[in-house]
Amino acid sequence: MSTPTEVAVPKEHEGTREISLAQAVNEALAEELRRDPTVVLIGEDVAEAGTPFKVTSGLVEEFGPERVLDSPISEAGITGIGLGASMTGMRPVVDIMFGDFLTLVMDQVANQAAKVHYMSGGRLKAPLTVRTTLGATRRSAAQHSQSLHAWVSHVPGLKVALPSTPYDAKGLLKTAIRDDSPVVFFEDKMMFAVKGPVPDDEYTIPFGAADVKRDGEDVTIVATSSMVYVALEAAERLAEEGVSAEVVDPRTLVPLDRKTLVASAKKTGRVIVVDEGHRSYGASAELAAAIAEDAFYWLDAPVRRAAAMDVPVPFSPVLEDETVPTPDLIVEISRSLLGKA
Amino acid sequence: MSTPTEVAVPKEHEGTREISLAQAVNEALAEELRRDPTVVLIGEDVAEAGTPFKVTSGLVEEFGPERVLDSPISEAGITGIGLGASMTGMRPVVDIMFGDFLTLVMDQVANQAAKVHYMSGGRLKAPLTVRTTLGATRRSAAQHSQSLHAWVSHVPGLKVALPSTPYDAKGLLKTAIRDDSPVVFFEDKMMFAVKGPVPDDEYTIPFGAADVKRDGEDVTIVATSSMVYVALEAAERLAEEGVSAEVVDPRTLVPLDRKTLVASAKKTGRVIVVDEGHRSYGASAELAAAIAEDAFYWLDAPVRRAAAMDVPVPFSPVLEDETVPTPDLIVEISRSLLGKA
Amino acid sequence: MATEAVPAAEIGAELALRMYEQMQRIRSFEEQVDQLYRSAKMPGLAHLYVGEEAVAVGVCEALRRDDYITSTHRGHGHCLAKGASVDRMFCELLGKEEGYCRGKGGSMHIADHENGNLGANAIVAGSTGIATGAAFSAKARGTDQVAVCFFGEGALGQGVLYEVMNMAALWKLPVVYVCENNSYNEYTHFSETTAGDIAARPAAFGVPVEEVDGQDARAVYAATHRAVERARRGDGPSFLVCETYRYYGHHVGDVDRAYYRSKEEEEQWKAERDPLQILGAWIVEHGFAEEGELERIARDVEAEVAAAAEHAQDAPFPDPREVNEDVYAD
Amino acid sequence: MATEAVPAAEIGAELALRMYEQMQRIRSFEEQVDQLYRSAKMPGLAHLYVGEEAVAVGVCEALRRDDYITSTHRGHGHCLAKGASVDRMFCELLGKEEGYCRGKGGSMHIADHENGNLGANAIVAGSTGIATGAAFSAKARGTDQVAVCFFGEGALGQGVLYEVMNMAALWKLPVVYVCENNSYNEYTHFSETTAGDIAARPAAFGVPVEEVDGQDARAVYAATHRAVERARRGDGPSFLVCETYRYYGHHVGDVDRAYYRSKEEEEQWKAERDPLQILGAWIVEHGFAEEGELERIARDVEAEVAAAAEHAQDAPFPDPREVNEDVYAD
Ligand SMILES: Cc1ncc(C[n+]2csc(CCOP(=O)(O)OP(=O)(O)O)c2C)c(N)n1
Ligand SMILES: Cc1ncc(C[n+]2csc(CCOP(=O)(O)OP(=O)(O)O)c2C)c(N)n1
Ligand SMILES: [Mg+2]
Ligand SMILES: [Mg+2]
Repeated sequence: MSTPTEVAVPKEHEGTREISLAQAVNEALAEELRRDPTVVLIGEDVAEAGTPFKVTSGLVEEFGPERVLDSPISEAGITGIGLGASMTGMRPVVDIMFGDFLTLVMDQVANQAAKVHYMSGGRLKAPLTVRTTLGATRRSAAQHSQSLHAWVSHVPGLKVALPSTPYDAKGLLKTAIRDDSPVVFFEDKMMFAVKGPVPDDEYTIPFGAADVKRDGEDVTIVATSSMVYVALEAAERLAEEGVSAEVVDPRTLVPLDRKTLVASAKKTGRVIVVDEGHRSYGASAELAAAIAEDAFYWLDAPVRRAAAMDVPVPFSPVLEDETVPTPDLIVEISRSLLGKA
Repeated sequence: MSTPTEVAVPKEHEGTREISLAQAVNEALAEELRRDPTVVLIGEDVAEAGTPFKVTSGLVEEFGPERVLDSPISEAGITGIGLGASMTGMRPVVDIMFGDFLTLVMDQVANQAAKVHYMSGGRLKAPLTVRTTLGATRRSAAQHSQSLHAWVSHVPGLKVALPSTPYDAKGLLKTAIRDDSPVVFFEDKMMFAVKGPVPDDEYTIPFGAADVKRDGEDVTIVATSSMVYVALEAAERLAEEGVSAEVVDPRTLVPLDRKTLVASAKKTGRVIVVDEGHRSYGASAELAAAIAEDAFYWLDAPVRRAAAMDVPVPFSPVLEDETVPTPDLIVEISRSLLGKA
Repeated sequence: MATEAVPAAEIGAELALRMYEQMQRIRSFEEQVDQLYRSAKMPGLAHLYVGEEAVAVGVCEALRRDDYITSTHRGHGHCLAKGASVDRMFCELLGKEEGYCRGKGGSMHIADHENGNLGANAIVAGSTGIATGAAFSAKARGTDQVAVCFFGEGALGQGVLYEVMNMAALWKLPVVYVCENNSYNEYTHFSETTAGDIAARPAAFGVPVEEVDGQDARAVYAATHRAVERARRGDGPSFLVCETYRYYGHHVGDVDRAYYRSKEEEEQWKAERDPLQILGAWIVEHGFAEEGELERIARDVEAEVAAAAEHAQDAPFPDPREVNEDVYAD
Repeated sequence: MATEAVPAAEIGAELALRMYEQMQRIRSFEEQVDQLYRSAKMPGLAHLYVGEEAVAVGVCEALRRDDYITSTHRGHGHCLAKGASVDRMFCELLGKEEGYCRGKGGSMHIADHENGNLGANAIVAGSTGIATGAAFSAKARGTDQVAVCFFGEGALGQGVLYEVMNMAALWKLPVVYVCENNSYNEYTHFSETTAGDIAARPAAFGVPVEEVDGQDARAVYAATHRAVERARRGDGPSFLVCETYRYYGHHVGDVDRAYYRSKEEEEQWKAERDPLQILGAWIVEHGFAEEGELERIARDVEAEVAAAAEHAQDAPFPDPREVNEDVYAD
């Protein structure tokens, strides 16, 4: 992942602090645990260890082992227990250490949590939050580097958030926990150390509201999660070439703020979608297809996709680095879209 | 699902018979069990019961309980066992009764089977075939009606086939079993009774070869699995209106025969993608995006998608029938594409 | 269903007759469902509970209304035993608006949250996590509610059951796992799919087990009562293995069963271990009621069920526009 | 690694010294890995096997080259014990072309099919299905090969383990499940995650269990030998619970461990239950070799390991264009 370019926080907030994305997530969890006694956190090594990423450090000390629970290595089991608790008055946050382990909870998430409200004719609800990770380039190889957000985004009944900044992460996670529907929340494990401004005062960010991370006129770069930084860096470089790129972050894939994406596409007439999931049958396909559907007559060129290569993530750095979108690639695609290549 | 229109078999075959898709699958399994002693069939009620769909009837009688095994209700376990056997000299076919239960085998399929060959630097292989179902309108409700082929199509290392005719089903399943990579094979449970011509002589059908089920000039309808019949019926009706629709069946989503799809799109300039998976983040998004990428300058209108509604599949017939694409819908979309609406 | 759980000791006339009536209600309901299927008046399929009535009723009579249950694809009996009304159930089975799920769930997904039924489930063992989580919730919220998890012996093949039992034992959750062993996983005898001894499994995860005659409502009631008391006391989970039998096929369409079980076996269970006969005989023997009284109960229940089925057939379908409502809770 | 399995009775000089050398090789290898990490010469992380050497070596010495093993995230020891060469392993850990997986697998995915190692696995319990399937295959193909499935006690939390053990017992598959109980699931003591008694679990699924001192290579060898004989005879699966300990952190980056285990505990295991010391003492005691001889083995192995590490650092990376090769086998 490339180093972040500064991303601003909406005016309305008074003071702000620079904190890491990990701290922002930690604050969101702490604040919700504080304000709502029905919130609990369940996961492997989430208590004393604070997770391998140290994201939940300090929570068990403040809220105790009844509300911050170290679980056995039973992803399906803890997700099922979180679901049952959510159906009976609790708002559990289940921690799935690596997004790759979603493979183990798809039944609980897709067949159970996603469908409970609908199948019961609206009588039962499942305010469950599943926190997990995505992202490669950590030299963790094929089973610890996947970005599987497309799977859950394909399941009606689930909401899906993938924040790119500490500000978005905190505001969206608080919204996720308070949401009455199940939410799958993705954090890029390479972004935990990324710092950014976060308001001193309390706030939440609504789902379904894309955020324009940078205004531009010539080309639209729709980017998710850490790919926002790749897009912003590409935009910087393009600026030097006199190309004005707009960077749009959907922030939630479900619900999707189609309006903002399409508006930007209509404005610039050229679109690149950047996502770290595999290219084929991935989230980038839906974003590209949706934009092409609604902005077709405004497009000067086909919507282009930049996504993870369609290969299992290799271990060797020289190979792994080939598999993810880079600022160079985005710049190159932008040039070709503008007929400058 | 609508009643099938006659679909022809390539000339090269001498005699043909009319058999059901269930019989075609049964013949493919029987022939491969006969020719290759390393082929085994493992699944719930696949032996004496012949599966709830009676697709494997007679196999245990011919090949015995060592090669046609009734398993416990352990989808993850049998898929893992099938995988291990495939890595050590066997060619197992694992039967996952309903496609909805793929939720339980995603770790074995996506983290294990799909990655074994790559992670081992090409030294291990996993010639495993996972047979399962897709398709709604059987009044089976939300957990027995899903079409989850988009999930596995998103995983590099897996091949994905979804035949629409008895001829394709037999030829593609034989190819799947002989393939040295893991294959997930989808059969629409509403198509098992559909009859069609199947050659008397032995044959296989290569992966990655789309089939033009009907030639046309004005609009291209790319349809998968049982949606091919919906498309063919729509094409019939359109013909009456003087509209010539081409129906293209990819037959395998991975590998995808992009060339044939794009060629048809360039010819007609108007494309509808019809798939029974949910619309959002589904297979139809990839097909639409791929065509829009390669045929953009030939398209007179945006590629349109017709897919399952983004809701869990409801039980009540009056509701369920609202959720799947129909010939009426395809005709309507075609008209609007042709400016006739 | 009991509002206050009655101590195991005194299974008096009231409880015994209520159990008899509930079992009769389930049987009549299911036979009606079979009729609806045969006369092509019900969409889809259904898995009948006939023969297993004593399990659902014996268990649910030992529960309070605010206790939770989770159910299975063979869930009509659990739903009725926990207090559901036959008319709204028929409406759900026929996909009508008045159904418990407004027709969106159907036979395999009926839920009745007012009576603590968190829903039937079409995934084998699919609700084991939900039930265990409901128990987690009861404990976390400081109530003394208990959760009962019903499943067939086929669910012993699903790993998630062991994952959640392990946590239920570790965290002393108030959950009672009720395994309805009717000997068959669909069309395969459980001995072909289940190694070792069933009772040893929960025990190995620190969950106390009791083996119960699932055809004797009083035995099921008493065993459940013990397990529920234990759970309310904060002593954690229990596991009941109830030996039972389904009289009909795996589902209403499974009529030719000779290839997987013999007519003799079926007849023997019906003749020697019918739960209604067993409880009925005990009731008469103890002078709690006379044959005639039991026959009257049966007639009344049948009339109630017939009327409800009629009502459901005449009831309106939901408005098709409801199809995309209730996907999200907000 | 033995080509012909030696009967448990006669653990003579040759076997004892070979086991000692192999354990020494694993320890030197892992200490070298730690150095590479600390000096930032290795990409990513690694889970060291130091302290657990007797398990991998005791087990693999009782296997034939054509027997299978599946391994875990903590798999270097298994891989070496089954016959892998240190240089190709270092190359894999550094992502070099010469590595066992041409750099595509890395530490958590090393596979060495020529020696029957079907691969390490980064999913806890992720290879339990594979190992059981390899045993299924051996039986189906009519060979007398055996499959060994290594996993940590944390894998007891994964349901799939119970699913496959059930089938291994039902189908009498030649598989030996080897549970390496080092007391910790990452940073959590197993007593907080594991209800009941570990040994009771496989037993409940009809799989015979033996509890073994995982620090005593001879004991592990003997127990494995019994299990393997049983499997080759066609008598089905077995389960070994090996009590052991990891000297280092969960992974190379886990250096501050005080919050989850005490320095005293670590020191005690190293001082009193070190597998090399235990086997070394036994060898000397029985006059199979003198201290000097053992020291020589250690020196030779260290030199071999150091040279291999050097070689790996100089070895070339794969051509970046290989990135999209090997996705499909055809
Ligand atoms: C995970 C899963 N696998 C397979 C099925 C298909 N199926 C439905 S019921 C059933 C048998 C269940 O047997 P058991 O648990 O004993 O319940 P019973 O039908 O005997 O009441 C099977 C295999 C399913 N619904 N879910
Ligand atoms: C399914 C799954 N969940 C979580 C993890 C993260 N993880 C890696 S190792 C580990 C602990 C494993 O403990 P154990 O099985 O006892 O093996 P040990 O590390 O002690 O050798 C965990 C939780 C994983 N790799 N896979
Ligand atoms: Mg059963
Ligand atoms: Mg451990």
